Amino acid sequence: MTGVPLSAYLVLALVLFCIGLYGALTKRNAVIVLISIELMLNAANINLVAFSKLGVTPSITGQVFSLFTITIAAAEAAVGLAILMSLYRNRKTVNVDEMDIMKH
Amino acid sequence: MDWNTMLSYNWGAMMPEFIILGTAMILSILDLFWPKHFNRRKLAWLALTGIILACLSLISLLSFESVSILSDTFRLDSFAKAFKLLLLFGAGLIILLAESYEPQEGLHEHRGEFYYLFLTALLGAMIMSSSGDLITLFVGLELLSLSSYILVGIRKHDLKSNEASMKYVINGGISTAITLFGMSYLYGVTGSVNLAEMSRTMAALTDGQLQYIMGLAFFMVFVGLSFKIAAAPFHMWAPDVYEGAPTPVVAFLSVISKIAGFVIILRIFLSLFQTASGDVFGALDFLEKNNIYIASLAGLTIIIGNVIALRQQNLKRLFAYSSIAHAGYLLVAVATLGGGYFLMDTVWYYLLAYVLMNIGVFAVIQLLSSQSGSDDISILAGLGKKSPYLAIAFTVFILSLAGIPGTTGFIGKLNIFLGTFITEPGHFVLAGIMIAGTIVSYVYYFGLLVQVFFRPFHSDKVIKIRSGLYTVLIICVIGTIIFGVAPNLAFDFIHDQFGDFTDFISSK
Amino acid sequence: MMENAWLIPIFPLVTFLVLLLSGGRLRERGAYIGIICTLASFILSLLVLMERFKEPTYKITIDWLSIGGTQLKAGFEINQLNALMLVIVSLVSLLVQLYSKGYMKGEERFSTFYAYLGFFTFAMLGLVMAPNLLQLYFFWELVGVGSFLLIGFYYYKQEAKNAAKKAFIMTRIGDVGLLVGIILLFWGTGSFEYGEIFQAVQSGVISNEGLTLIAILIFIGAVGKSGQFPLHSWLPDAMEGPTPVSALIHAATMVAAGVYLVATMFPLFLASSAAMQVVAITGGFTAIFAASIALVQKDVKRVLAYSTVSQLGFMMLALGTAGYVAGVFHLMTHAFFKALLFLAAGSVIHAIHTQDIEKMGGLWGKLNWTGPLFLTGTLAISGFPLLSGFFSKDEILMAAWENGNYLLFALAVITSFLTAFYMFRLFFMIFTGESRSQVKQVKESPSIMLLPMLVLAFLAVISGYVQTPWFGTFLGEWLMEGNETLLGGNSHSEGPVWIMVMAVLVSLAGIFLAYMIYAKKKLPRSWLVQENNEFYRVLDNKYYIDEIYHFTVGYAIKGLSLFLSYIERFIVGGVVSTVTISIEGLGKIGSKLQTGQVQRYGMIAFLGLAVLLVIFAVTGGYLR
Amino acid sequence: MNVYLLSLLVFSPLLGIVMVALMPKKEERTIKQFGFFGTLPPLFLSFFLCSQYYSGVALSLFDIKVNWIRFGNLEVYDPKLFTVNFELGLDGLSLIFILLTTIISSLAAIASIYIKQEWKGYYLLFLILEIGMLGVFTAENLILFFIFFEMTLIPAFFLIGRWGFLEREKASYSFLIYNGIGSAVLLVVILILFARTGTTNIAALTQMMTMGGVSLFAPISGSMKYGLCLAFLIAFAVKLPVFPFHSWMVRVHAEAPPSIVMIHAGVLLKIGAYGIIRFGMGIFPEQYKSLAFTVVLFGVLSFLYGAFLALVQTDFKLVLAYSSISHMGIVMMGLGALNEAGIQGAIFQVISHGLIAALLFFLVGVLYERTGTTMLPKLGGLAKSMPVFSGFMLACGMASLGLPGMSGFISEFMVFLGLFKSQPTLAAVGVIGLILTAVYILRAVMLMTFGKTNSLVEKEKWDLKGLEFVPALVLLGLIISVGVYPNLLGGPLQGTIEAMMLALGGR
Amino acid sequence: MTLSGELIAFFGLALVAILGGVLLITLTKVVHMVIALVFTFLSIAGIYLLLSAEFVAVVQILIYSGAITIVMLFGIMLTKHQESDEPAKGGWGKITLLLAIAGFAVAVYLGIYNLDIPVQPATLHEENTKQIGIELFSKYVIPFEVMSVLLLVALVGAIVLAKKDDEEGDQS
Repeated sequence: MTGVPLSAYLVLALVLFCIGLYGALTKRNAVIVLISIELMLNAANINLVAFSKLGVTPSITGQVFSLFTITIAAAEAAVGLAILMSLYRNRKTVNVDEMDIMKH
Repeated sequence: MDWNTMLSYNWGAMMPEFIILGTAMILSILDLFWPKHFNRRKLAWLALTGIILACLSLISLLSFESVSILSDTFRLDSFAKAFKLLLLFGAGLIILLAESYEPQEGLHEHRGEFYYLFLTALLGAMIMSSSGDLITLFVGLELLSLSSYILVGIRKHDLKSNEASMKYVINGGISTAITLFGMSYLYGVTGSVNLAEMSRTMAALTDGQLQYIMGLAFFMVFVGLSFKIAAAPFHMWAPDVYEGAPTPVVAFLSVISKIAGFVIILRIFLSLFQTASGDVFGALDFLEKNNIYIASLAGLTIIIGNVIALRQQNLKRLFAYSSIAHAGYLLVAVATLGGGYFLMDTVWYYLLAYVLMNIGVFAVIQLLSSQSGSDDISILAGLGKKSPYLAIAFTVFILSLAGIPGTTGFIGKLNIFLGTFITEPGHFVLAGIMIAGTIVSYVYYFGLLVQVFFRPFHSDKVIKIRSGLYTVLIICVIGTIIFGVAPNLAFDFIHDQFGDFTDFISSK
Repeated sequence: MMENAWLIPIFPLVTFLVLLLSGGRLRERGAYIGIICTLASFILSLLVLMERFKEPTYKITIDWLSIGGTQLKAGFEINQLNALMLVIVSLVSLLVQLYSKGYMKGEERFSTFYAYLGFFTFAMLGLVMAPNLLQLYFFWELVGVGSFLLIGFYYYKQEAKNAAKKAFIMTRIGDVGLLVGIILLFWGTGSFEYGEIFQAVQSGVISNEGLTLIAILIFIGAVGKSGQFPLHSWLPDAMEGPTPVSALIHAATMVAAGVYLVATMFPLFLASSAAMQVVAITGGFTAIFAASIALVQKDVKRVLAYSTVSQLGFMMLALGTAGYVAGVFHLMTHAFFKALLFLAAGSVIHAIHTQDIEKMGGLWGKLNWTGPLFLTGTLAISGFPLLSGFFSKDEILMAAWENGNYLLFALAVITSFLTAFYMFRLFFMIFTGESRSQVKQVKESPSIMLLPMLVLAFLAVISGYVQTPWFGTFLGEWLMEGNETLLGGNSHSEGPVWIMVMAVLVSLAGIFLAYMIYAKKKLPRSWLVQENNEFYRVLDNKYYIDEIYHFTVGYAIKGLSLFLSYIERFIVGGVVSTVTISIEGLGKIGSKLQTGQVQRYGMIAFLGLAVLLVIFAVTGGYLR
Repeated sequence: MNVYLLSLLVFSPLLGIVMVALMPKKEERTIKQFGFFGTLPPLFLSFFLCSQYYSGVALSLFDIKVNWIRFGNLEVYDPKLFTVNFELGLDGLSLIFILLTTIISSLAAIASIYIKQEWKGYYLLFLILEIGMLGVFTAENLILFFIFFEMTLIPAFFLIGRWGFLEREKASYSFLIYNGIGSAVLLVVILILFARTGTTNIAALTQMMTMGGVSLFAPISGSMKYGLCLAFLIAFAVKLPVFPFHSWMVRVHAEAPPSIVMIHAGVLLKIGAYGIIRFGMGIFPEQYKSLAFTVVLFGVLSFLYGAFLALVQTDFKLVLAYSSISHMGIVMMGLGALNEAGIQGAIFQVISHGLIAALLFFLVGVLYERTGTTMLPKLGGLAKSMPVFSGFMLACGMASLGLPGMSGFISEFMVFLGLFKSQPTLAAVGVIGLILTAVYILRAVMLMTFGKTNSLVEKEKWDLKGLEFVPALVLLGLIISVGVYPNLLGGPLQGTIEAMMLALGGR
Repeated sequence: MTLSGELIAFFGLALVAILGGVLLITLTKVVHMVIALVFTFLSIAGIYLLLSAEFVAVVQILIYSGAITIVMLFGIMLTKHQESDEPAKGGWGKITLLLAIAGFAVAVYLGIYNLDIPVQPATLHEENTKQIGIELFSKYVIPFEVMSVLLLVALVGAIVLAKKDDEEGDQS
């Protein structure tokens, strides 16, 4: 059975990770930043699932791990958004680069 | 898996966690149902009771052989016991701090939430310290992180608090992602998430490529986790978050969260990388071969923490940098692995010292800043005249942080140095950086003392100390001095109870 | 008696302590304590001297300082030379203290003055009695301090202050040389004790060059103390002190210590002909050099001071030409007549309150006692026949002649001419001609001042007879007794008779010339040189020695100090501030990076990761 | 009893601490009295020890050793490994330093009458400082030594920074940082030794470093020994201080309250010399020997450098500060001479300078109290208004420039005696300093006491009085007694020096 | 490498996923960005299917493409976003970031581009959900329970932070 090689999935994950990272570090809108972080977590999930099937000793554990990850990511997104809400209520902005009253 | 197998596990070993969890639940329910006018401050005592009970149950567990539940997802080994003790001790002190926390604006309407979020965070940290399973560790880490994100932002009408938590969550998310990415590779290389199994696989690894990936994973996990301990390169959030967060939360972040960070780093690294083969011949250990990286990061952390602290005018920021520096000192121990003889007791002792002195300092800061409504270092001015005992307590903490003999901080540093020098070749450069950093730290630490003793005070408001804070101060002062003068109280305890932490990895 | 000789210096020390602790409450009564104590010392010294005529050298020591296995000793020794010196010192000191009772009358810090005198006497006696070089050095410096205190007695006078400082520092330079010499000698011979040193030197454990070096270093000490060229210039300045002090310290005792030192260490010098040469040349040069300056000075005490320098040069010359006895002999006679001269000069000053000889004159009749006394001293120093100076100077000329160094001999002869000339210039300027003084009522000094002068005058006249070509060379024989080989010299130098004749003629010529110019005024004062002449100016300014020092050594030290303080500020301080600035700069950069931009934070963290990974990839060596 | 005597001595100032601490803040007189009384127990105990020594009791009887800290869990190898004991001990050398400490502390406590505020804090810190100093000189292992060493640092920091003159904070910082660096270097050396040998006991280390012992861990290589020795020297050179590490000390001398400078110049600086003798020379004799030239070189440099700079200062305190540098140069020269004379001279110089500097700074305190200045151009003619003071000043100046009959001479003489044997060239350069010393001391002292009376200092009845005579007379008396009969001090030292010479391999 | 259907599917999905990511970066309107990312999430779900992780794929679709995206959109709406997200002009910063990402990517790529472990037969796709369930409730009970606490925390936290306080409501 010639499937897609492991490396292909890994490279895909890597690319998505990098994109997510770039997004998280450059986008001004905090929502996008949060969602970019989700993308990074997703990239990790791809790794986990790929290793789960094509790794050294295939096992279901990777998939279980990824389920945990997805849940955590969701929770994190929720908390992140909640924080953003309270911030927005006080500051009326969602731009991360305007959050700099504390520095140096 | 049937119910009987379930019952066959020694759940008693998880008693402390259950107690904390239960307390958190009770608190949340009480908070929900108690009338609004009810002073939520009283919940603190309940939380404290929970922590004390957990502590007591943990102490009763000390004599147990190491217990493993559900293929290591929970392990009560000596490592876990030792560090959970620290965590619970620190948490108890911080709860007392929080009880006395009276900011000029903010917390009152969410005091209840504060306590149980605090307990869940603590639970996360405890899970992190007693699991031998990557998934559980990760979940514990996230439980801690999520709880602390919320804690940081809990003064939600405070601009700084909002901003701090936003920064914290963004940086935390990125760090989580990086950590997870690294963990996914670790899983890939070993095909398991059980640390013991992984360790065996990794030790037997001879393929260069897999070793390389292992290395990549190592760095990702390390950098990701360095977020938790606020070490370079992932330290920059700390000053801003510390500045914005409520003081007890800062104490929490700088103490509990940091301990938890070290716990997980040690867990993972000692389980996995210390025995992992460092080259294709399996002749070298991975950490042995690559400790230069951790060492450089440790050095960098020390330098950054101390040098930038020099310029700080805000107390919380200053202590943020100071805590960065201390993370650096501890990383030195990690990087050198305590020279092979001094790792665990060094880290444990130093963290104990750090708990005492840092919580003490934050107690003083909390007291002063909530009275003056400012965090500027000038609020310390004239403390020596106004309240000499408070000033002396503060001095003790500062001296300990600076590593002056007679305090725990000194013995802690001494232990770290022993580890750096005992091997051949010794880590002289690292030790040099550490010592230079210590000297630079004198400048800002003693700058604070200059404020305390040499400067006149501007307001002669009488300083009122709540009993909780009072207790914290007394415990911290006494601890700092006692463990500094007679460190063997701690050393003997840890050696008698935990020996050399030999049951660290071996699974049943 | 000799075993109790240690009491001799103790008496003056008691004076010092008592007067110091009494804190000025004794006022002029302090003088009695001083005088009584010194008298006790003097009597004891005399007794010791008497006893020493009969008995051999007495020496006793105790352990003073242990250095490892080496024990350094302290104690005292009574040999011929220091028995003699004890008497001279205690006598002169006694006389000066008597004199001061009158001279210092009315002085506010009268008892302090006596305390200082006591201290000085103690130190000088201690120096003389020292059984070893270390102890000698010990008192040597104390003597310097005594001198310093006395010169600076009028502390509020700027000149006194400077003179005291200068005296201390210039002698200190010599002292350091001496110290180094002593130390080297110790390492060469393993001892500080005279006897052991001389034995070791004789047995030749030290190389010739080493000996020369050591001898010269020791001689430097003597040069400093005895005001020899080039360390002479403090001595004339020291005349800022009270006049009795000049008589005691800067004529009779301390300055003679240098000569005493060379005499004591004579065997060492003898072992190195080069060192002897240096001593002789320095002495000879100093003699004529100082005499020439004395020719034109207008301050009576300065003339006497330069005369002292010149006479000390004479003594050095004598020692340098192996005239051990001659040197010591002249030391003794000079002590008497120079002390006399100073006291007499003091008496004059006391009478008319000036030291400028241009403002004196015509005092012969008015100061009935002082005049003749001064004349006695002047004659003695000029080498007028049958006075003490005549005999001792004659010995020196003989020694120089015998040594065969004719140039030095010539220098000595010329010097004795000059001596006679300037001394009589002084005498005539003060006592003859008409009065140029503002003080109309000139009063003779009280008898308490005259008595010491009389004693000294008596001694100045007769003390030469202990060593004459005609009545025997008692002094020389006694000094040499038991030490002939060591001292290597004769008890008496033989020379052609014409030397003595010539010496007499030369000094008479000097007197005559002075008479013609200053008394009879037959010759104009510009007969020799014009006042505005270059040569005259050079002499008047003492060969510009002070200026040269000021512009060379003084400026060099000051310059170096300033240079070093720049180093202190800019280099030592600079390094420190560079470090602090760079650390602070680092902190500044670090905190600049902390922009408050959360994405920046994440970016830096990630950058750190990337760098680590890249380095790992490049150096890890895992991938081939 | 004997066993506890030393601990009793070291911690006896605690009595005073408790007494002072119990006093209400405002009780100026009582606090001052109690503060002074607090220094008496150690004084008497040290006298007692001294009398015991002179009556022939072996000093080793007083040693005490109690297990204290055990690092690591290495019992499997050897239970004694990485154990730090609380061990105090005495030998002739430390006995002398102890005496110096107790005497000067008591006198400085008297001199503290000029402290104007916050007496309570002052005396508390003062007494803690004394504990630290006493501990330093009795500690038998390096860690203990270091702990006491740092224990002197912190109180001194506060004493300087709180009660000093105008620029006090800067001075205290400077003090802290330089000494911090010095002690950091020291700590590194101590810990390297500790980590590599598992012990910090001085005797055991000496044994191991000279004879070579079996090390369980990584051994200490030859070149590392050089490094460690050098680091010891540097650490203590900062404390001493030696050019170019001196600038902190100048500030401290200028800015600290005079009574603290008495302690500082009198005892604290001496820890540097003590350390070099004990550790640099004691533990690494071989290496020290080959570094001796450098030691002497820096000694000569400091000697001359300090002297030249003292020449141009206008503040008397600065003159004294540079003079201290210069005098500490002599110590280094002696220590580098590597023979009995030199080392003994160095120790003498340490003691002697301790006494002289203490006296000088006591006088500075008196002067400042009366005139409010120590600037030389503003002073002059003090001999008129304060003749006794001037007398002491002059005597002290003379002592400082090494006048025979005073302690300074003995030490300088022995140092040069030793140095001319081993390093004649450097010694010859060094003697220039003797002249310069005379020049700057006389310049400064005479500018103050001689000359025309300055309007600032005209007031009569300003002279020393009452209690002020005690420190002045005691110190001058000691200076002179040592100067007149040096064997007083030389006796106890012989044993230590002999042992040292043996280790250095003969002379 | 033969071109199998699986491969084509992979390439297609990968392309969409990456495209979504790229669009996330390049688009200017915030809502568009989120929508673009939905495609990515969906295609990742597809990838999971290819990896015989059906359950995970479903969860992915439900949570990411569904829940999270919608929550995010709500977030955007609630915060009255500026329509467009103009990236700040941070020239050097961005270049450094790109360099760092490039370095990171290359370093990791070197490790994985040819990492092909011999495939061992695994039966993950058979009763995938059951396998997961068994695993979850036998081995991973504890993390699962901790997870529940975590979700509770998130819930409480979200309420605490996002809730409009009464008094504030009155003010506004």
